[in-house]
Amino acid sequence: MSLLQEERKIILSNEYVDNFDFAEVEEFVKNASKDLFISHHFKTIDKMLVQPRGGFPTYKKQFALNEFFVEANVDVLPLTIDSNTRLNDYATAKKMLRLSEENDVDMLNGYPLVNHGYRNTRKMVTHFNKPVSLRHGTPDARLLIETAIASGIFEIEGGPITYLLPYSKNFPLDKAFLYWKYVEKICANYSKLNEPINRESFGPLTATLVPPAITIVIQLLEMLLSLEEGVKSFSVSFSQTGSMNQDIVMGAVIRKLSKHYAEQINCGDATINLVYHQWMGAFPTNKDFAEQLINMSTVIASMVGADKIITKTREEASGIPTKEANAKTVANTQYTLGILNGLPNIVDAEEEEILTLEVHAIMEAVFNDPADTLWRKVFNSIKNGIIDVPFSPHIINHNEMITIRDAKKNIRIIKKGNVPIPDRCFEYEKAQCDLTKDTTSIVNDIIHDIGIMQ
Amino acid sequence: MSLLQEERKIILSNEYVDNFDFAEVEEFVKNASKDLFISHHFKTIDKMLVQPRGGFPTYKKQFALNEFFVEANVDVLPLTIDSNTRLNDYATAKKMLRLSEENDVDMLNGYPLVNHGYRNTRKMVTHFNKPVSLRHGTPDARLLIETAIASGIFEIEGGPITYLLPYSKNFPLDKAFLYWKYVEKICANYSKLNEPINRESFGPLTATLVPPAITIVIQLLEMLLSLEEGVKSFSVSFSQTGSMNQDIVMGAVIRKLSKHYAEQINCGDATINLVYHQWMGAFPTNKDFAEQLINMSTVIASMVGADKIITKTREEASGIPTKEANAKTVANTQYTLGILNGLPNIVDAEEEEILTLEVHAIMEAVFNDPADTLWRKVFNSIKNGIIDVPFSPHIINHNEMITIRDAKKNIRIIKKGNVPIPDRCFEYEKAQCDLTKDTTSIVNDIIHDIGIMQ
Amino acid sequence: MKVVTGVVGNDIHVVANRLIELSLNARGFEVFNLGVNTYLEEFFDAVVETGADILLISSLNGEAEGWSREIKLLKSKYKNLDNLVMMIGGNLVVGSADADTIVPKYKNYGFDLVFHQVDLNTGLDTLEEFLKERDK
Amino acid sequence: MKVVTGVVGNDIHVVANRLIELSLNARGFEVFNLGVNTYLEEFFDAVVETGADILLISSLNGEAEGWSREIKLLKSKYKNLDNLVMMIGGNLVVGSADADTIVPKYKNYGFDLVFHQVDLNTGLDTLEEFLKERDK
Ligand code: B12
Ligand code: B12
Repeated sequence: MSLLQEERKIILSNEYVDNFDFAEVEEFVKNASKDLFISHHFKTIDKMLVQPRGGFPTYKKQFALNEFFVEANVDVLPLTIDSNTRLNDYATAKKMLRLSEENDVDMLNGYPLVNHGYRNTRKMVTHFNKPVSLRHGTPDARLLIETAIASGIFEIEGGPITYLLPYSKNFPLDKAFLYWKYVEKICANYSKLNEPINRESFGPLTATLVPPAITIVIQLLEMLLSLEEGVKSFSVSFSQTGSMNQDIVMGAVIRKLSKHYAEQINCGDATINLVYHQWMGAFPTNKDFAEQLINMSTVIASMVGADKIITKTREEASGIPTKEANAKTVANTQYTLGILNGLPNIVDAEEEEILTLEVHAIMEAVFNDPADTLWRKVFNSIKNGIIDVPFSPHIINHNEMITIRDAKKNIRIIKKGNVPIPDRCFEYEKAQCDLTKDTTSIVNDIIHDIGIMQ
Repeated sequence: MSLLQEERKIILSNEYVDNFDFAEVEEFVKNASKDLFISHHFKTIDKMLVQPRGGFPTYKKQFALNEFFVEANVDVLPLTIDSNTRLNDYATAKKMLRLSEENDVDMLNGYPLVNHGYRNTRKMVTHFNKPVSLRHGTPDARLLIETAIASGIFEIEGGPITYLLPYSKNFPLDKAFLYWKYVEKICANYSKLNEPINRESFGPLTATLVPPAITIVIQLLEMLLSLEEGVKSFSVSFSQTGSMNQDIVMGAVIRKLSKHYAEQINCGDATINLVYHQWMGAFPTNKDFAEQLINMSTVIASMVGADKIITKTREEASGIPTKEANAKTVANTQYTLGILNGLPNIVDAEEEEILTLEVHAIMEAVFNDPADTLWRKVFNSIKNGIIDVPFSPHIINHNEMITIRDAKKNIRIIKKGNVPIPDRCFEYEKAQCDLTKDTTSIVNDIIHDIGIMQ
Repeated sequence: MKVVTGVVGNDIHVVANRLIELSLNARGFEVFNLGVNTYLEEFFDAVVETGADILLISSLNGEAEGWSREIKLLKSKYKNLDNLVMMIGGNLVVGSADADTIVPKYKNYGFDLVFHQVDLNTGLDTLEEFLKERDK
Repeated sequence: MKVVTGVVGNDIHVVANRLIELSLNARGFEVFNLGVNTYLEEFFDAVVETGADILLISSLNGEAEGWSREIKLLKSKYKNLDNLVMMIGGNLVVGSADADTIVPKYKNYGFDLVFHQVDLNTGLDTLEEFLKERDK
């Protein structure tokens, strides 16, 4: 029995788990409709795919949500997992699921996939025959991903860095790398049977003043860790920065560099897609304004040339959105994509150059770490602050980097901590900002910068 | 008594008119608050001014509308005139106004300014102390403009071409030129007393597949006819074409050429502003979609760098908008302008060159007309089809030019009629389109192209 | 069959009018298009002159109601218009209202077929149905 | 005056927490920030250790209610917390509800000051008022 098989056995020895019939699952994946594979849609459809967010505890409510989405002409269905499952607490999830089913009140903030099991969930997935994207935030997602793929869910979001630094305070980062390595392997293996399983990284991170260079480096590293294991379809992603130009520059650089680094490790055959998240930071409480913001995000996504857009709703600032609000965003976004034509070709050579230099410098520093494997190099680089994510709640994160917005609302690095931003770039970043102000005004600016969409 | 004074007397000898006290009116204009002059705002405010559309028959309802607008943070108040007044049919307007007042049902599609008179209307204008823009569509607007300025309305939209070709079937074009010459003179005269009265041309024309070259030529000619008479503040305008890139190119070319042609007649001292109309063609009946369209228009206006934007509402397809819907657009547009940052700098040199050549060629043909004055040259050029406006209902218009949209939804000229489009440009325009189709398909394409936002 | 069409009153919205002419021609009608800005007398005069079977009036800017009130009176002054099929479509009120209240009102003004914010082709399909029924 | 602050439960929304620390410092409080993902015991332990006057809890992801139910029981196990000012703010429910129903509920759980979807500065102004009133 291979090591992977042994690990599998351990994961599955869990009283809450479906009794896995791997032969049957393989058969299912082999013969599954191509329509279930987002990787197939990326290849064959020219328009930007639209994917909302959403997950409800019961099968019935999740089914109803999907019906609403299909009615609104969705391209990719989401399946958002509840926070107990994310923490592998299937016992609580089970209890809350039963309460939700009995009382018709939602006692979970997402779909407890492990408890529902793959046999049930597969019925829903194949019924709608649309690609489903798994959205969780789980550091140890091994069982979850086994269950997801067996259910017909062929896109898996997340990664050891992007699902940890923004989502956790204490979970050990080294373990996260190993657990995700398992996920990558599973995805790679199943990818051989039919169309590839698509892996997607979570570029928004903390959605709060994260500078493009940090986001891109993390996207590239999670991509490399995934391709290394044999994944053949990967999506890098980022969320609206607050500056249209910075978004466009980011899009251009991330496309160019993901191709470049994939080729560096001889994985040029993998397909790399670009995903754009509508504004992920603090939303306006005025719901009409929220809709303006959402529409603007769609326009920018088009200018960025994203392959997929992940949407928000007018209710973002108030609480978990209703299915009506969620479906409305999908319909509106599809409409906007249809009427938005004649996109200009935009190139900002100077900004692209600065950003490219920054990314290369950080990547080089990571590669130069003396550790033996890539994941250990990355681990060390986070630990020693070569990679530093503003507003991460995680104890391992350095929190030394400080960013503010310049007059055009581009996010700029004004304190770099241990991040090896080249001198020329750092001077450029600072030159865009007014740094003559005193500390109190700069702090006030940061508070203001977080709330720019409000 | 000067000729102008005589003309004035004739216009005023009309049973529906206020008894004009010109000395008092001059005194009023001289001492009027600078806040009433949009020309003053253009000079002193950096942001794009937001102006809705709107006019109700009764004083009371118009007042209430303005209150809503102010609440929504409007920059410029509109006053849209009803269609009877536009045709100088004050008798019908009076009857319908009375019916509207008595029955609380609107029997007019705008504010019958002449019937209300300047004494009343001025109370409203000075009460709100915001610049008001007069929107009508009147070929003979002499009385209307006298009344408007006396009321404190210091921006006058329209012109002999732009208010005739889209708005009338039979009104004699030569008369329109003469009537508008009067309007320009009046505006120029009053401009000497305080800040300049701003004149604005109506660039949307029929809002239906009008090619950029035609729009720009007409904007430039109305600008020249106005500056000739001494107007010192003029706004050229156009409406969303359906292609973002074409809008941006149009904005760049019209800015450059309006400056150029103003200088040619030694009027370089006049201020030329750029106004952008949110989509003016057929709207979607789905009101949520209409809001997406409106938001997208705002984003494009920002990319065009307009000085003012004129808004639509979610109710455009259904009928005269409620004051609530109208105010909501204003608030939404202001919000979007506030959050839209980091605009890229976009230049499409080839498209700009083609368009510039086209405009120059048509302008030259107009100037080469043997008539003695500019207005007669323009008159002749319209009559003989050197200027040809698609979908104009006016009998004088040639209707020989045919336009369709290319794959990127740019409006392209595929039949030029008598319009002197240079060969190179015409070849370029046609090369963007698929002209191998048969006539029926092309007609179907045109129908489709009219409805692209639906 | 002969159709007189145009846009009533001071209304100058011409786009639908151009499309109506195209569609009627495509459906095999003989079309007399008076264009925009056409007054009631002009419509009836043209019907009489051409011997039209159908009068198809458009209104987009909200004026229709003001004019329609005068139809009965005016029509009574003409002879031989009893078989004339009268239809109207477009935006039939200022502001908005729903078909349930608008249609009966306009039928009362003397129209056989009334289409408030209805797509042109739906309207013309209904016209053809109507003619078939009547001629049975 | 001393304040213990943090985000309750498994909630990892850290942005408000960072701003709260800045604002409290700027207002002259001595701040002990436990950060996100802080359980009730940790809060009370810190209050006892530091001798804090105020406990300021944030909750953003909707977990607050589940935890708050246990406050009275837990607090009764500690001594000398009678003068502790307890305040909570952020998004105090899953989904949405209005302040009229939320505030009394949380007062009942043992909070002196409750701010559902209220701006931070408004909340801290109210806190300062409250302290002034109490110390009169
Ligand atoms: C383009 C436009 C203009 C252009 C017109 C250019 C031209 N000469 O044609 C300009 C800018 C000049 C203009 C001016 C005005 N307009 Co205008 N205009 C529009 C707009 C945006 C689109 C109209 C259009 O071309 N649609 C495309 C065609 C193909 O569709 P359609 O006209 O709706 O026709 C369809 C149906 O109605 C139907 N149909 C039409 N007739 C018939 C008949 C039958 C029998 C049937 C079955 C069907 C049918 O078939 C067509 C295809 O499906 C509409 C709003 C909208 N619909 O989005 C306002 C609109 C029609 N205008 C309006 C108004 C008020 C005016 C003005 C009076 C004032 C103003 N706001 O400036 C002036 C008109 C002056 C006058 N004397 O009439 C209002 C009417 C309000 C109402 N009814 O309550 C509208 C609805 C806008 C609004 N919400 O305020 N307008
Ligand atoms: C950014 C963000 C994230 C980031 C967080 C990064 C990080 N580590 O901080 C990411 C993407 C990782 C994230 C994850 C999740 N999020 Co989140 N997130 C947001 C978002 C968009 C902005 C939050 C923010 O930073 N605001 C800026 C700060 C400055 O404002 P604030 O937090 O609202 O705080 C203000 C006030 O509340 C007040 N305040 C706060 N505390 C106190 C205390 C007192 C005493 C007073 C007076 C005032 C006060 O002062 C602040 C300034 O005015 C909000 C929605 C929104 N508000 O727009 C959702 C939101 C808070 N998230 C939500 C959820 C559900 C989650 C997830 C559980 C699931 C998911 N959707 O992925 C996970 C969380 C996992 C977990 N264990 O908690 C929900 C909560 C739903 C509810 N309460 O019903 C929201 C409302 C979104 C939604 N509509 O679904 N999220």
